[in-house]
Amino acid sequence: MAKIWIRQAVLRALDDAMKDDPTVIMMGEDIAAAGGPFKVTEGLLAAHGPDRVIDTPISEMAFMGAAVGAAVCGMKPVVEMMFIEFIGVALDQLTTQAATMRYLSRGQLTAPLVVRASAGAGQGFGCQHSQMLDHWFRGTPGLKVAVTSNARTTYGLLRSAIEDPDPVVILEPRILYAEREEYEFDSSYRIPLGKAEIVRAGTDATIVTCGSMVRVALAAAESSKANIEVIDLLTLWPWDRKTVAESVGRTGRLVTLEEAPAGSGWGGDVVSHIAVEKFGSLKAPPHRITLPDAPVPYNGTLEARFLPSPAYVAEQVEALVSTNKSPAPWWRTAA
Amino acid sequence: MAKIWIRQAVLRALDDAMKDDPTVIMMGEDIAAAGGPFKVTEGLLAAHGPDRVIDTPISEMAFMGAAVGAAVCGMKPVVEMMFIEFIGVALDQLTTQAATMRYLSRGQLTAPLVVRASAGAGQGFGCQHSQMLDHWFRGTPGLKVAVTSNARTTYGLLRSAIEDPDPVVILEPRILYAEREEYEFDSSYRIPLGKAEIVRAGTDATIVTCGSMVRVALAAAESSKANIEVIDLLTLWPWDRKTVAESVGRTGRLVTLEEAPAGSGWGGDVVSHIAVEKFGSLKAPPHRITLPDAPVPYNGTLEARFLPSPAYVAEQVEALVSTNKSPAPWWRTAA
Amino acid sequence: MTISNSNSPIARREALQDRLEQLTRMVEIRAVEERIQKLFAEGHVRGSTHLANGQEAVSVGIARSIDPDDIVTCTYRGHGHALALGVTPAAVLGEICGRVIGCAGGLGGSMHLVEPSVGLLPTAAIIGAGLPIACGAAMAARARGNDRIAVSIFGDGSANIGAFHESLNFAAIRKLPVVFVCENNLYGEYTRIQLSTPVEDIAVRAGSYNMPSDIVDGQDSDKVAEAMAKAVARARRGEGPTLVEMKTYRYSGHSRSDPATYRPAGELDAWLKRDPIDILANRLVGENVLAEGGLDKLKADVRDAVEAATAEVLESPGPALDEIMSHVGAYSAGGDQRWNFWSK
Amino acid sequence: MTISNSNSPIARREALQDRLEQLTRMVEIRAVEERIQKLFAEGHVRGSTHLANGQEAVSVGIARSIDPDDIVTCTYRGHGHALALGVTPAAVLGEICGRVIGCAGGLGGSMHLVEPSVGLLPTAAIIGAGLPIACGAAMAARARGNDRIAVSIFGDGSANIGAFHESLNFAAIRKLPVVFVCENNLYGEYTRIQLSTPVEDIAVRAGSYNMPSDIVDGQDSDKVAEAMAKAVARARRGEGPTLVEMKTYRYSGHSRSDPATYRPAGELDAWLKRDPIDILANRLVGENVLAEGGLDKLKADVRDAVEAATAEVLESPGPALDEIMSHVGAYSAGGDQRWNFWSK
Ligand SMILES: Cc1ncc(C[n+]2csc(CCOP(=O)(O)OP(=O)(O)O)c2C)c(N)n1
Ligand SMILES: Cc1ncc(C[n+]2csc(CCOP(=O)(O)OP(=O)(O)O)c2C)c(N)n1
Ligand SMILES: [Mg+2]
Ligand SMILES: [Mg+2]
Repeated sequence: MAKIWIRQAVLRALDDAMKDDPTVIMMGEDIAAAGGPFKVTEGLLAAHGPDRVIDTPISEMAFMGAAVGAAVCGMKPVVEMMFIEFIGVALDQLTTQAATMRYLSRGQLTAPLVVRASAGAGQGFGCQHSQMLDHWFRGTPGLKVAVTSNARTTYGLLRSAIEDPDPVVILEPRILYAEREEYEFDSSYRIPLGKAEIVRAGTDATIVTCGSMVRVALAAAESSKANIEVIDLLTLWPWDRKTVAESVGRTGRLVTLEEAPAGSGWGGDVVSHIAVEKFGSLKAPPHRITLPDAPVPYNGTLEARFLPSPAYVAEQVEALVSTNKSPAPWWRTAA
Repeated sequence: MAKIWIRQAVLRALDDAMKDDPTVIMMGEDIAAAGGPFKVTEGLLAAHGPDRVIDTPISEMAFMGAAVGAAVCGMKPVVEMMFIEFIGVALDQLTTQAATMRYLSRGQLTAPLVVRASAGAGQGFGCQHSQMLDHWFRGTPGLKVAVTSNARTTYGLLRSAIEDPDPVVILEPRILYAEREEYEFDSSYRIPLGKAEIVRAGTDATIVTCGSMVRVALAAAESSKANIEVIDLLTLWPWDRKTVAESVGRTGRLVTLEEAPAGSGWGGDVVSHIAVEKFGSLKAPPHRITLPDAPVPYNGTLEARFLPSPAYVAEQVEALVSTNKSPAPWWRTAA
Repeated sequence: MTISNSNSPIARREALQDRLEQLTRMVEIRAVEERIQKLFAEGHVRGSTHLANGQEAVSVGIARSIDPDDIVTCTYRGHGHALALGVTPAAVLGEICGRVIGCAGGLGGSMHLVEPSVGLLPTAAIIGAGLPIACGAAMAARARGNDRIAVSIFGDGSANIGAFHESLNFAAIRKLPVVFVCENNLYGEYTRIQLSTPVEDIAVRAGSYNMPSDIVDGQDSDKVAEAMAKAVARARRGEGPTLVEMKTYRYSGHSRSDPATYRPAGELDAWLKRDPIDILANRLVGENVLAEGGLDKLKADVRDAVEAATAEVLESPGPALDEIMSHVGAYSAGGDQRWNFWSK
Repeated sequence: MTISNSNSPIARREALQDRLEQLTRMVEIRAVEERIQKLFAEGHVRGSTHLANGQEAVSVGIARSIDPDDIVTCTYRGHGHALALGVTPAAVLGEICGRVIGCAGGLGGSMHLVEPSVGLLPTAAIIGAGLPIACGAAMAARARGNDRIAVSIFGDGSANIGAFHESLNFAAIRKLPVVFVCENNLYGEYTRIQLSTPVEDIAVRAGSYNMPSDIVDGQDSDKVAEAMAKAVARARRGEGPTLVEMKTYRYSGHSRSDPATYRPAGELDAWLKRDPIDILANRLVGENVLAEGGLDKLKADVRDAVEAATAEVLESPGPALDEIMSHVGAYSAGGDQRWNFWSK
């Protein structure tokens, strides 16, 4: 097995998809000639040519909308939003146009496009370039949202997204791009959208998480006295209720670990569903570990505190397991 | 007490705010000379002049952003988004620029603007003009979101929003504009942002709702065998945890009634919070009544089914109260 | 006059090469718009609806100049365009009345007409949304090695939204086969163009993109067709997009209940004197295609046909309840029923 | 050369009326940019940072032409503008190093500089965001019955985003006192302007809004100031906005780690021959403001001052942990500490 950078998994997924399906095209700012601001599209232009790997002007609405039009007319556009915040100037095309295409044509037309975006915090990009923002998309009828967590899930989710007959958003935690890990490519490998994975078995509590927080949860579980099960949710919408419910059925405790403030995090929906499904059978209240309700700070010490660390997660889960009460987050007591 | 149209409550709030504070200005499409597409700004131009009541080109980014700039520089802009969907082309200015202004200046600058928008379904405007979309804003650090439900709450929330030192989104259920009700204006009346109201006392279950669903909940409660308490949440972010928790503490059952699909509704956050706070003391699982996960249909019969009716809500709550189990929504069984 | 009775959108579209049919279609559009107004009053129409009476020459002039294979995006003010492109009166009226017979089965409503077989994508209710989508359709055509083009129709007011600018720039830099058609009817909602737009001609904006443009008498369907033919040919030759501005006028207010009191006295009357139907009818008399006074008979015939379509619509049921959940994603659709633009 | 040592942004700004200080400030900007590059290599800078060396004449030319009361919005490529407007080297370097001494207390970082006392709103990291905000600032100035103006600075690549179009149209139709300054440095990230923009001069786009425009040699700070003075005067007279295009060039890549290999051979060298610092220095020698060879001494002095500021920054602590929650809303801020632009 070879070690690769996670950004190479993106590249490999895109390259393989373009080889397998001539209708796949890419659009984005500096993805072609420059190989991408994060080098995840390096070499695609040379391999597939300028008609399929397309540098766009700084016009998110134009190329997001062009992806909708191309998708409706039989192409498979993959759009890169360099930082997910940039879709703030073009959200309409995705959530209002692409997502309603099938409905407004009674199933005759669809917009099978993929929006890939780097997302999340941890590298000092400041508060306008460090959010996950999945809440802008999650729960939009007709749209799917998934988050990658390592090389394997990056490859598996991207391939599935590109093959999906409906629009899909793939959020790629930017901080992972420069991580190296062992990974053997298998070009037939797919992760079905809507399926979660148990990435660590445990008995005391289930942490449901996604993205770069999966590593944090695993590290917390390794170091913790509690025996923690970790689920990588992978697809945030529609999410895998069955896998989560079964796990929580076994462990009796649900913890969500979210890279988002509580007010917009996906954990609300997960907890609200499981609280119903497992009513009366949980050992402890469901518990959400989220970001504080504040913009992402630039300073490194602050940003490191802002994001849940393995130690903090372990501490929170241990408190939950040992007291069966929800521990308070650090920032209420801190302020 | 005089009967008024609810749209007049909007108008009165805006007019009074402009009289009381010379820095209040309005911007939007056809709000001035034409008096507004829904006639909620009729007469304001004549009363306050074209420098304060401003018709804009069809340029949501420009006037949303101009509101940010004017707010930072000491004005109190009130922006009308005719239909809340239109902010899909301008979201950045609100959630990324306005909401971070205070943070990025360490408290020296703020953007105390109000975005008012008509929202919601029920009148056959089709799926691109019928959503609530509060999930685009809710949980954004630095931004508040409230929903009006009648003449009184319209007046009280709008006045508070305009006086707030930070940016606020006010969603006005469009379907209410043409409702008439008894209402006595009191120009000093305010509803503090962040406070919910118990609008009907009951003992068997607490329905937490907002917007045009408040009427539905009240009608359901009237007709129901169950003794239902109804809370108008009013502010969706930050929401009033205390009032909801106390009510559920009394009734032992929580039902959220949301005009949104489950994946994006505010009920996830409410249920996840209350499930923790009231863990072990609830008589029944928390229950969410939401829209189906589908675009809003145009046809009247379908749209009426799509939206929770008083009869459906009563049926759901009665099932919850009598069985202490979560009843299934209609659409799973229907499809 | 039998052509109009065809129920096939493609046949209706192809028929537009016929001179008389061009006039007939304009008369049909007018009649359908008038019937919609009435249906609204009768309580059959929900939400809002945006008539385009007065702008019929633009619709028919465009439709006769492009192939059924070409892709069209347009706005909520799309009844006329849909009819011109080939959608039947019953499918248009049916959609507006929310019936199964409607082109979107009653799920979309007046702002969302659609007919893939003649290239009409779902009309968008968000200003500017159709322009980038047309760029994408043009990209698809080029990628398929095909000489299809895309046409995007929008209003003068829409020329102030960001998507207009981004789309024209995007299409120009990529030399996409798109024709941008601005229907300048002098108003965006209740606002006269001078109050929102500091230039008189939207066409000048093409200069920002080094793009050719044209200003056209939108009341004369032959002039519309002529300008379109030039722009379409240029696009098909791979030379890139054109911005074509149609000077036109809507006789009605912006939407159903708008009495249009914001218009200066005499303005409507002046435009009525250049009615697009009269202009073409007179010309067809000259061409010996239409008998002197034949317009009245034509109008009566069309009105009867529209009345028949209306009756059919009003007998059509609404969509079944399970339609609510049936077209959200592939999972809900019971198999892939997608239109393949490339199967022809 | 004592002027630069002032720690008051306002005093620094007012000092820019002095000829020698104009040169000194350009030298300072260059020195700060170079120091940032080094701080980056030394591991003191997180995220990304966007240098503007080569563009100093634009920054200083703008800053000397407007009042400290005027409002400025600009982008992440804002170090030079911030320094020119009066923000101190320590406040700029401090922000970029995430220290309390930074102009946003280390919460914002390189892309988010701010200084209300000289009219600098937080620089925006989203392309196009600053243009409509400047329109709003101009509206506020007019509403206050004040002759302040707003300036919005953005790049050539940003002229393709929707907000550019909407803002210029909005400002033109309302005759707002705004000056739109496009720094055309020929690249947007790694993309040469010809590949994204079908016109050579962004200035031609003013025609879409019936707005005057100007094309300026951005390497000559006097030419920049001259063009700005005209546009500013027009704005103050209430005659509306102007689009001013500065032809300039960034010597570095787009951001920290970009080696800028996409540039044609010789291009950088050609621009280096018209270095803005040299151009002004030579002129000041002619004006007897600077001694022959005085530039070297000036550079050394400024470098020392920047080194001192850097030392101060590196001794400054990072923000306290509770700063995370202290500036989210009024409720978290412990009282209203807001800047009042109108108290002066
Ligand atoms: C983004 C957005 N903003 C505003 C509207 C509301 N709106 C609908 S039609 C219209 C006027 C459009 O004018 P124009 O482009 O001239 O087209 P016309 O209606 O005259 O055909 C407006 C502002 C919208 N649908 N979408
Ligand atoms: C909406 C949005 N899209 C893309 C980006 C990424 N981005 C940052 S700088 C830049 C290039 C801008 O070029 P230009 O306007 O010429 O300014 P310059 O950097 O040359 O000063 C891009 C594409 C962004 N910040 N915001
Ligand atoms: Mg118009
Ligand atoms: Mg540039």
